[in-house]
Amino acid sequence: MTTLLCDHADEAVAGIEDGSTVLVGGFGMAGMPVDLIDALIRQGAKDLTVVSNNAGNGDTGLAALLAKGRVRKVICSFPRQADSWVFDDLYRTGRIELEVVPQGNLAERMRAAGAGIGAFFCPTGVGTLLTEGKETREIDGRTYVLEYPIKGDVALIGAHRADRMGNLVYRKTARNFGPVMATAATTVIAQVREIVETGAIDPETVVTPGIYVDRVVKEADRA
Amino acid sequence: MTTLLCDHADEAVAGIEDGSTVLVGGFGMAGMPVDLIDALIRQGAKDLTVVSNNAGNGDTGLAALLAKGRVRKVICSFPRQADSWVFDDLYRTGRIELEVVPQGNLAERMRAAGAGIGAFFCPTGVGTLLTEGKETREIDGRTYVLEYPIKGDVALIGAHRADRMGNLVYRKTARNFGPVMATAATTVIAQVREIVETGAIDPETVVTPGIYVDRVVKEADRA
Amino acid sequence: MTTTRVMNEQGPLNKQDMAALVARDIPQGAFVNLGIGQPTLVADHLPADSGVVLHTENGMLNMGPAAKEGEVDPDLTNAGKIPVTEPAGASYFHHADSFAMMRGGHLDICVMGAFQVSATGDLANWHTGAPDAIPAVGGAMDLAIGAKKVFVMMTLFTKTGAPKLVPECTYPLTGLRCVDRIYTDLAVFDITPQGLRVTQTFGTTLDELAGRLDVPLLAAEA
Amino acid sequence: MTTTRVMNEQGPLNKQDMAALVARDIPQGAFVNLGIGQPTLVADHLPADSGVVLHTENGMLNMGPAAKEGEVDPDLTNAGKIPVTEPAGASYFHHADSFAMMRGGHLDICVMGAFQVSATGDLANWHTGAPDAIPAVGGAMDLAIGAKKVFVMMTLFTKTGAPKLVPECTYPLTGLRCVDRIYTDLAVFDITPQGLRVTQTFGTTLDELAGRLDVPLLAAEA
Repeated sequence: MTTLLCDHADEAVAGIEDGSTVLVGGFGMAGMPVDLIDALIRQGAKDLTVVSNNAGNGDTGLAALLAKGRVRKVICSFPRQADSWVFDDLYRTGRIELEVVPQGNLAERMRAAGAGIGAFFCPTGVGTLLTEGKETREIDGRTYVLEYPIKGDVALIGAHRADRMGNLVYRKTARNFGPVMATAATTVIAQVREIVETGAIDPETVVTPGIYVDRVVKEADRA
Repeated sequence: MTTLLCDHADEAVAGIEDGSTVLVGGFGMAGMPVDLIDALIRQGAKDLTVVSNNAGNGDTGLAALLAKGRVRKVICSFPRQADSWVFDDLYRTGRIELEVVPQGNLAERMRAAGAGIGAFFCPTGVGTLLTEGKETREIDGRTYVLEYPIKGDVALIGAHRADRMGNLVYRKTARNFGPVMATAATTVIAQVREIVETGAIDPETVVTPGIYVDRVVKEADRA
Repeated sequence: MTTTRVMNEQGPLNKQDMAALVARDIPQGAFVNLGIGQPTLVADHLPADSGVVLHTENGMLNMGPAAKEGEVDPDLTNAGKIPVTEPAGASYFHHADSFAMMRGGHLDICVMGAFQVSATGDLANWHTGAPDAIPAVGGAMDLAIGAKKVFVMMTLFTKTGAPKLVPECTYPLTGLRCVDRIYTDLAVFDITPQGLRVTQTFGTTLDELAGRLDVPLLAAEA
Repeated sequence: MTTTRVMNEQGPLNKQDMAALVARDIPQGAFVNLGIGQPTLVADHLPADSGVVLHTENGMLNMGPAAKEGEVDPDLTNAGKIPVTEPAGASYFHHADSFAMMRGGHLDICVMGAFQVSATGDLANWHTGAPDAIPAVGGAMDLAIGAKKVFVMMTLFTKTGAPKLVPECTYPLTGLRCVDRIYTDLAVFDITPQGLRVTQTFGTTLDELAGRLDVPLLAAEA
């Protein structure tokens, strides 16, 4: 249905429920929906499952959400970083669950959720700890593991520009997980740097068509 | 490896072997690689399996390739059209094999080939003639059919513009199967309207990165 | 649902009336795929301010009306290969992305023609089953299982008077239990968990229909 | 394969020498992913006219060198989150497309570090197996099985002198039978159907290596 243009990030994240699975875009700071994460912290939803490439850095953003005890489980490819002390502490003290997923499987499992694929045979991680106990099958002489979709209740993504129909373009490697997560969640919320009139984005260059985008908010000016 | 810029379509299709599986882009005339099909007819490869949305129209292009008896089998979603008399006759007289695949499965099976997916559970066609005998599975209360990749030896695609590294952009709905087929074949041959200097295509707008494109030829001027 | 007001509610509807009826049931801002043939007429009946966004499976969202003379661009067609136009806010994508959008349940409604629909919503619209027919499915099976709601538009009876709304399809199936609503020249039917419900009739009655169809019918809810 | 000429072929190679050695084995025009850490040094040793195109899994082909001061763009980083630059002919794509490119076998070579490699090419480079370690894999498993050729760069022995080229990996695996060639400070090894072949040595000999490693070694082909 029609994309809602929100005046503030708090309006954009309204209604996210306790227990939701939240897909959070970004790779490092590129594409990270900082305003939306801060708004989610204010909004207060808890018992969340967060799906993102990393598990928070420093004390802000995702790390701050984790520090407030709102996250039950993290599904990510790379939680351990030089400045992931918030996650590290929660994990080591048994206060957060972790599912480590190879980065490409993380992307492909969300793509499957968005594309209506029930499951897929994937060659990544065969014979490793990360696929232990999963169904395997040999196809044309190669071994594959059966992987299932990861679907979000909500996706929080960062993009560069939106038009008033919610069509999105990204910028450089800040594109990363945004377009895939936008297909994989029931409610997709995008923070953008700029909202332009419909028609101002060349239809050939739209990366995420507005059909995938439920709410858009312009990011706050930074000092 | 480095994309080869060809002077003529005959050079572009050189070396296509008898028995090859050839993916042919286009939906109607939009995106149809007319010069490359004509060159393939001149080149002479036979016993081909052609994968395309349709099975030829009128007496030119794919229909002409079929009429010359070069095609053993067609894999497509929609062979029967008002002007598909060449295919119709070959089929009714048992001189060509046909595998009808739902249009989305055709695209997704080629996407799987290009993405290294061994097979996938797909909801399309469950309980119909087109999935008879295929493995099914219930996942989360829905029934899916296991579908396998369609890989090409060669893809012939039409695009709008290439740079000298083989990066491609398409135009409007002529994009259709081109980008997917480009990922799914060992040798990818693109006919374009224009070859521009590297750097002249905005990196944000590249649809098919040059890594997928082996040979490029500028299409012949039409009278 | 808005109350429909159709030109000749008195008698059997013609194609344009049926298209108008469907158009009035499409909510503001819905994302819709109109199948090839009769369903494309629905577009002509959508109000200019409907905000309805049309999807065409050959890779476009927010497809515009058919191209007029002088507007034809061979690179821009609908799924029926008819030249169309590009309004502001359109976007293009390749076939795998287009069908991912469909299969992934992102379209609100698709409207299709049919040879037969069963009382439980099985759809048959791709193959007559004739032994000499060349099978050709296009995107019909993908559409049938992909959209959140599947609307069928068809006459209720064949030219020879055989019902097209049947206990079980005898033609080869396009999809199982996928149809939500059937618009016909004589009535509109909702396929509900309770059964087949007649929500409107045109120049006929529930009793009359019950006599001509071999399927149990429920009356519209009060 | 071009003959390599490395600065100190006499002694153990340092990191830059190993990177130069790898760079010289990358064919003209190859599509290459350089793993985070030591493998990124390889880029500095590719000749300007190599035509080699670098892939970064966070969604870019034809990635340029690290950004210098004044060139930093927070929207443009490599997989190690280090700011990089955009040369002519670059392209961007999302994560699913990026890993489809990798998993689909479209990259010619990926170069990775390793904790251990087995004689049959099993790779262990993501997890030390320490019970208190927080597991983190990133794109390592995808890279290991995706590229046409996987090159490993590592020292041949740990700081405590334990061989990293082993009969069986004792660390958790990244991928099975995926490594094609191992560049170390003391020798280069090809993993072939016949076994582990030593193709070059630096300041050591095949016999010496055979005495320090618990894996059968084949001599370079004449």
